[in-house]
Amino acid sequence: MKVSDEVAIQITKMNKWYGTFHVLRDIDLTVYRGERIVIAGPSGSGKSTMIRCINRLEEHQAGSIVVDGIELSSDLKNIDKIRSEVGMCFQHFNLFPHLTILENCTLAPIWVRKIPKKQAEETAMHFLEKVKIPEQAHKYPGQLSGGQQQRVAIARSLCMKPRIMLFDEPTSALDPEMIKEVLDTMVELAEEGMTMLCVTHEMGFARQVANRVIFMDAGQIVEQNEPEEFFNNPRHERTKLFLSQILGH
Amino acid sequence: MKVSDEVAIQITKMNKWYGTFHVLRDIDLTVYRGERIVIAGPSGSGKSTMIRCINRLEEHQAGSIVVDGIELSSDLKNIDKIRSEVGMCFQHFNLFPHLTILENCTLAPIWVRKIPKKQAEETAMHFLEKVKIPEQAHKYPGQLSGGQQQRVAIARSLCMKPRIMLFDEPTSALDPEMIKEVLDTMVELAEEGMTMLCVTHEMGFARQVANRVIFMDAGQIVEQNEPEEFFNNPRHERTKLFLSQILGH
Amino acid sequence: MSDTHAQTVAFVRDTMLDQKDPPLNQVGAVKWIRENLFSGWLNILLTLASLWVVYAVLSHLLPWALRGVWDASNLTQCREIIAERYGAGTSAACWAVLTERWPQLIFGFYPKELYWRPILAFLIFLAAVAPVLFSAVPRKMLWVSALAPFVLFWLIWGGSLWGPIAAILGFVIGWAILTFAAPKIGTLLAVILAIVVPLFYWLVICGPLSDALASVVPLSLRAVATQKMGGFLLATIIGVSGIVLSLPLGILLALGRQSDMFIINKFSVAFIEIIRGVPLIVWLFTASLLLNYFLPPGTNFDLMLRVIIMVTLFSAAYIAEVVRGGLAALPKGQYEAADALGLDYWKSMRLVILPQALKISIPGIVNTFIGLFKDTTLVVFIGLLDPIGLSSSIRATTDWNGVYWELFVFIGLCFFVFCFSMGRYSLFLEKKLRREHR
Amino acid sequence: MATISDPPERGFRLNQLIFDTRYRSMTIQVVAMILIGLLLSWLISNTIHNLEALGKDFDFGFLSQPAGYDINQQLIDYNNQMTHGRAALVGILNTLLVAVLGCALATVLGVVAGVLRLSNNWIVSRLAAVYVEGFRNVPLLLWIVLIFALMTESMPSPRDFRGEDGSSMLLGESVAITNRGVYIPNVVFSRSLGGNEVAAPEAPAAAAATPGTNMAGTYGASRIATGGAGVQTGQANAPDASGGDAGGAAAAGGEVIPTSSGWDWLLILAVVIAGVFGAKVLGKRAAHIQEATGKRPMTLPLQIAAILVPLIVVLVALGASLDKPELGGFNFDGGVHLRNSLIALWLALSLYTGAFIAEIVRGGILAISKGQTEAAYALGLRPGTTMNLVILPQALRVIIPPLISQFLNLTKNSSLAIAVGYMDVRSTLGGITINQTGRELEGMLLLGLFYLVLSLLISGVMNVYNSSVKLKER
Amino acid sequence: ATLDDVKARGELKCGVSTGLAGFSAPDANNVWQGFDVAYCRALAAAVLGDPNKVAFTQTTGQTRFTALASGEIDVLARNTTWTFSRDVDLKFEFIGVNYYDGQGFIAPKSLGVASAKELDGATVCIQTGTTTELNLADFFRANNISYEPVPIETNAEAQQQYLAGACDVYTTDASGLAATRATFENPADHVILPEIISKEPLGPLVRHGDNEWGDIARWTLNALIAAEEYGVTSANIAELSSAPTNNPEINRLLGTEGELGAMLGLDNEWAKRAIMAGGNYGEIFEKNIGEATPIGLSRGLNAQWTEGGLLYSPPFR
Ligand SMILES: Nc1ncnc2c1ncn2[C@@H]1O[C@H](COP(=O)(O)OP(=O)(O)OP(=O)(O)O)[C@@H](O)[C@H]1O
Ligand SMILES: Nc1ncnc2c1ncn2[C@@H]1O[C@H](COP(=O)(O)OP(=O)(O)OP(=O)(O)O)[C@@H](O)[C@H]1O
Ligand SMILES: [Mg+2]
Ligand SMILES: [Mg+2]
Repeated sequence: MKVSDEVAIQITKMNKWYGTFHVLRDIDLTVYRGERIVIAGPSGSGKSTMIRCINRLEEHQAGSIVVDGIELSSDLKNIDKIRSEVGMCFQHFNLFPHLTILENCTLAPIWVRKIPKKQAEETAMHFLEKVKIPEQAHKYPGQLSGGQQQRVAIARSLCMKPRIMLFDEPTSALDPEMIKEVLDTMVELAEEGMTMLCVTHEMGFARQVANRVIFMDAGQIVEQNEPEEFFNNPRHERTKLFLSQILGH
Repeated sequence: MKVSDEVAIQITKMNKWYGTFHVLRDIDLTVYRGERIVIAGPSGSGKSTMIRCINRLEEHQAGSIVVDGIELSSDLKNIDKIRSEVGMCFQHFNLFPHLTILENCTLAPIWVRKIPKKQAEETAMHFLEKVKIPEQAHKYPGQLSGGQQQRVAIARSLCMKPRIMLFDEPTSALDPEMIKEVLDTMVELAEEGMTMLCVTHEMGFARQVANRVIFMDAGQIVEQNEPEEFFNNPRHERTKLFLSQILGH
Repeated sequence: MSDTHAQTVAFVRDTMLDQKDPPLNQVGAVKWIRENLFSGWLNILLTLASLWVVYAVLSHLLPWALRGVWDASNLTQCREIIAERYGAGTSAACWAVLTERWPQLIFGFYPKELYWRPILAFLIFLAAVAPVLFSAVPRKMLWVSALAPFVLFWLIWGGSLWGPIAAILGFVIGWAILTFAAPKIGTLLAVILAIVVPLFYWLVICGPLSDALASVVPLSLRAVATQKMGGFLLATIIGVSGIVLSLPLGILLALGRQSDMFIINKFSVAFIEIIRGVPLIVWLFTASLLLNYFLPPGTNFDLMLRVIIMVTLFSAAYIAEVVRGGLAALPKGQYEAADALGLDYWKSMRLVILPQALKISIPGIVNTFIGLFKDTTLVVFIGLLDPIGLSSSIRATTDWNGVYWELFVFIGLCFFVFCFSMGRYSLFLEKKLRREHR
Repeated sequence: MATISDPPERGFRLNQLIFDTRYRSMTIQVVAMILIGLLLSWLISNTIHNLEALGKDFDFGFLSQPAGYDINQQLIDYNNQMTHGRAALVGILNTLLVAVLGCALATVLGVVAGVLRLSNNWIVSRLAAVYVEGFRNVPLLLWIVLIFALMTESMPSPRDFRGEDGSSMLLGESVAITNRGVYIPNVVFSRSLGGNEVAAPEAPAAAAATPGTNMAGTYGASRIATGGAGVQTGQANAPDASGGDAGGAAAAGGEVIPTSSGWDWLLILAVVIAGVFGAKVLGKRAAHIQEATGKRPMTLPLQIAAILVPLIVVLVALGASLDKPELGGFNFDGGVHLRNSLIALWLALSLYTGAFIAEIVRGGILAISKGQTEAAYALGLRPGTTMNLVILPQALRVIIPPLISQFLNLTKNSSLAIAVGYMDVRSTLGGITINQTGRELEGMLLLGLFYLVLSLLISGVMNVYNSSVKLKER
Repeated sequence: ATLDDVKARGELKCGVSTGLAGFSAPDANNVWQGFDVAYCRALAAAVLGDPNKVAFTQTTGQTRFTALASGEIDVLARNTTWTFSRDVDLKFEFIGVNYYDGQGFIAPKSLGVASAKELDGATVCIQTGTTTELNLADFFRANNISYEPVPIETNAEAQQQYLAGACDVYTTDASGLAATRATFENPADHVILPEIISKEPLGPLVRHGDNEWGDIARWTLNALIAAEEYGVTSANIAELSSAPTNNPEINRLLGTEGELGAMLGLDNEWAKRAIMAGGNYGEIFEKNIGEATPIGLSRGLNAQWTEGGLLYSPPFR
């Protein structure tokens, strides 16, 4: 697991408001290519919002976000470019129920990357094999279990060959047996050196693959550290409290 | 925990089809009064179907089922008699959401057994105390946790003073903490000598209270034995495979 | 930790940041206007177009409505007043027709000195539906709902009080059979008896009995003939009785449609589909032109009653579909649990299934009612004087010949207020149900 | 083991009819059957007795008697000497016409209003809401009457077009909006397949005097109305305009009077269908190219051309020209006359149903969770592509079934034509015919059957659609 | 029998139109007024002794015959044309003519039309469900000219269409035309064309088969007409009926001589009450539709035969 010096994401003094509610306050974050960052924090602390700002599902109102050297502004072209570089997995998978698994995976490559269908399907099958469900390619999402669906969602993002992957609580809607399937897939991804930002409460996963854990509270980054240090030796009061709750049971 | 010689349920060469699909094949089973039987088996093996045939939620097409000396036929009177002798708990509790807990428990005694309301309520309170939630009597099911709801469901069945209780995966829809509450209640029941048939994957429960474990696969009873023998010394290949999976994790 | 960047690690915030106000252009009216009205050229275009539409409509409508004349005894006089006030050729409303005729539009030809009766009836009606529509109202009030139909009937039509009382007695008999005889003779038989005996009672005994009672203790209100009812009173009577009467029939049809008994199922389906497949106006013409053919020679009851029968059958088909939806929305487990407890079909329906299914169906029933209420305007084509019919009659008098918009505006507004609020209510209920279901 | 006592096989007992599930349902059904039978036979015997008492019989012979009344709007040839059956047919076609027109416009209005209601432009979404609530909560009948009145009151009458300072026609003197309806140009052909009349040079006025005559095509849109003379009186028979060889007459010299016949319109329809088909093929080809190379060629202009070019060619070949309405004696002559009754009914039905459709559309779009859009955006899809490939296919499944039942409602509501005197099937068969012949029973029966068959057809279509798009689930 | 039903009910059920100025319309006090209504009141007075014991049922052109056939009403006094098929085929009995009418046309003066024969290509408003549309078809067919019919459901609407210019001419019974024109803002701008294209004898009707009831209805109408002929008015009727006069017809009519009432199954003062209800035919006419009213119809054909009209009551003997 190597981390280069190249900067993948550079967030500077980013602020965001919902109406008058200040959700994100002066976020400063630099992510290097190949880093695997886990973001933790209590509910409502702004983790999802931050992640969603990175591929412009939400608009930030102050500060700057530079992804892969492109600054996120309201310029549509930049947004398109960034979105095709950054893959995202949602808590509720959000597969397209009217398309087969294979079609779900080839949709974006065909229409965004303008790749011939045949080639797109080959790529898709490749990634479906990687997430271990090639045999489901011609079923519909409704026919799969939750864990399988989430793995399809990951494969769907990978088909766009993104350089950065964002995960927003990818396992929290799953039954315990299925969580493992998905985490395994993510670990595998991490081992291949994908740059990853992952909001999750799976602390086991954080220990195993993250090289940095970021703790957020009340819209701010309160603490960040290597996983070992973070778990064994939290410094901020909020972090200690949070960890005691999370690891308590 | 004593088992008498009296036959509670006698199933002979019972067969059932769903359309052309043969779900239950030549089931032979004799349950003695006071026996506590756990039924296990892979998903789709016909466990639920068998249990549901016993109180005629499903109709069998060949063979005979005799419950408490009454043969289950299409005679409505017999069906009514058997149903009021046999209590049943479902995986999803199926409490009536528009009635309070107490009303849930007194409904059948009042309308089926024609017991005066007052007396029915006393009985109901008695059983609610037994399942340790007398204080919830005037709430509605929606206000209780899953474990509490399942205990109410058990109390509701008990209010009909059934001689036989059927359980269909009573704990599989519950969160881990709640499973224990419900199992405790069931253990207590078992100790009082109630004849019980229970479909469950809780092998701990099986070891603790069952005096027979039945293993089903593909619509047939593949193996039956005392729990100790069953777990330690399974004989059939299917049983071995199943036990390895179930106990594996 | 060779793979970690030293400079990125180990950040701990010492001072927590406070909530700040967003930049000025991100809040308040400025932002609202920018985002809601003028974001992008398409939006600007739309905004301008809409403003123009609003202006065009209001600039015509407002002066006309506001300049309206409220006191004049006929159209000519009204036109003179307008010409006098605003100059000849000004268009202005003659609201005077409403000042003079609004009681007629609302009550039809109901005797003026008896207006209190429909008004009281309406209040009682509101009280009666309250427990059905609002779960906060005490359940005891349901008794009011059960008795209301008889009281309302008596209040509106008048006549002897003993008629409704004798009619109620039929229900009491049915109920008594169900509760006392059922254990002895079995439910099915009891149900049949509970239907047949009251029917017999109503057809044969009820009339003489109430006459006899009336001759002993005459308790009566002045009778008002159906021909005297018109306007919104008529619309409400037809709408409400249509819905109320169609409920039991609709429920039976819904159960029939869910039944796996072939004949009953097919009969229900056929009934529902035939009724729904043909426009209401055709059914109304059937009521007015044909119903007498189907009844024994010599029977003949008034048009409004025939219309109510037809409307009842019509809305029963729609209610059946609504209730079927409610039944289908119940999880199968509820049916099974009822079975497993030993409840028979009718008991499980009455105690477990229907109370839940009907609750889910209330929004749908309210919507059906709105539709029906609007459709009562169709009775104008068979000669009943609903609000629209009355407006034609009013225009047929020499005084108000030629008055047009004022009447329609009034009628339209009345319908709008009523239907809109009912619609909102059913929406609210749907949302509430959705919340509770989660 | 205790004894298993096989219950003794007893013979059939009577109480099994009630207590045995196998027989019980049979019993109930037989009883129900008997009751229903009794009810029906009671009704029928009452009817027979009543008919007898009134001295009437049950006989559909009246359908072949002459109707005696005129119908202003005819899609097929009709005059008052034709039969009641024919009049009913004219009414049926009129019903279908307004239903089809209404469904089309209601869909457009509904989709537009539904989408506008979701617009983030406050004032636009408010306006759409006002439209939706206003139309949904006021009886349709009132709207029909209001719109009808609005059209007659606020539009100029044809005589206002006379003189200098009168109203003027729109679009280059080709469209006249009057309080009798809207006159729009008709397309006529100088080389009509149905054959053209040749005006003898010395008597051009003769042809003009009977403007309706030469337009009496067997069918076609031009028959929605013919110029000023909608109703041909019995004697003024139109010459039979069929027969393809009559086209040769054009060569016979003299001035050719442009006309249109059903054949022309059939040909045009065929060409348009072929064009649409061609456009589809082009679209398919584009999809193939995209599959192969990844690049999707621009097809929209080509597709439009595929439809338009053949159409234009055919129009030119037929010698198409516009027959503009002109102010004649009392009315406009020539062109197509869309009567007020049709327009008012059409508008009111569409606006009313459109309001319901708007809610359906809005609901359908809202039913697609925000997550779908976000997922599509996160994959880099553009908003337009997201709409086409992700949102619409899903929303349509939600929208179409209730949409079709709205179509059904609209069709049934078209029977309110009575309010504006539009001659639909209820007004002809179920109105004047019944009234003139006194055949209520037969007439209403036929009328009911017509609507029933129509709605069963529509709901049949709906069921087929529903089962074809059902989402696959576990 | 209908008479017994009516007596038992204590109320006469009378079918009228939903609203036609001068003939039947409710006023602001919910009381029906008009020429047709007056006949119903007279009949009620004759049979029940009280002109107010009438329940008016509104009927449309479509529903009127069924209402009568089904017994929903006892008598239909809605301006209905007496035709062969209605009398014979539809099984009704017209009991006389209370208004001799004919179908005519009204047109704006500005149209410059002097005769209906010049109406080639005109747009014509008609009320549906009446004989009017059949007459119209016949007329245009006979004259070999074309027209565009605009069918309308009610008179009020037809009138509005006509005024707005949505049709060139409006055709209906001449009485209706006059009534309609009377309510216009500028009646003088409209002409009633000279052609009367049909005979429209309007009269009340009852069901076939109940001849006693038919007789009562018929002779009530005749009594009103005869009263005018003999000069019996609501003003002098009290005096004339207090003692036999020297005109035996009047005496028989008013019941001071003979037993005509008993023959009808009523008492002897039936005709007196009928006349007192609203006056004799002439009075009713003048009060509701005569020249002094906004309707302003002249007697024309509806004058007594002695004055050149067609009203001719058979003798009371
Ligand atoms: N669209 C919105 N409008 C207004 N407030 C919002 C919106 N979305 C989120 N918020 C608020 O912003 C805050 C941060 O939300 P966010 O979803 O980022 O939290 P989170 O850290 O992801 O929490 P969780 O662990 O529950 O997902 C919360 O207080 C939330 O209520
Ligand atoms: N109503 C039905 N119609 C057709 N097939 C059915 C029906 N109900 C169940 N089955 C089939 O019958 C088989 C046995 O089902 P059953 O529910 O008894 O299995 P089970 O052993 O209880 O499984 P699980 O552990 O998943 O509850 C399954 O293959 C199932 O698909
Ligand atoms: Mg979140
Ligand atoms: Mg199961």
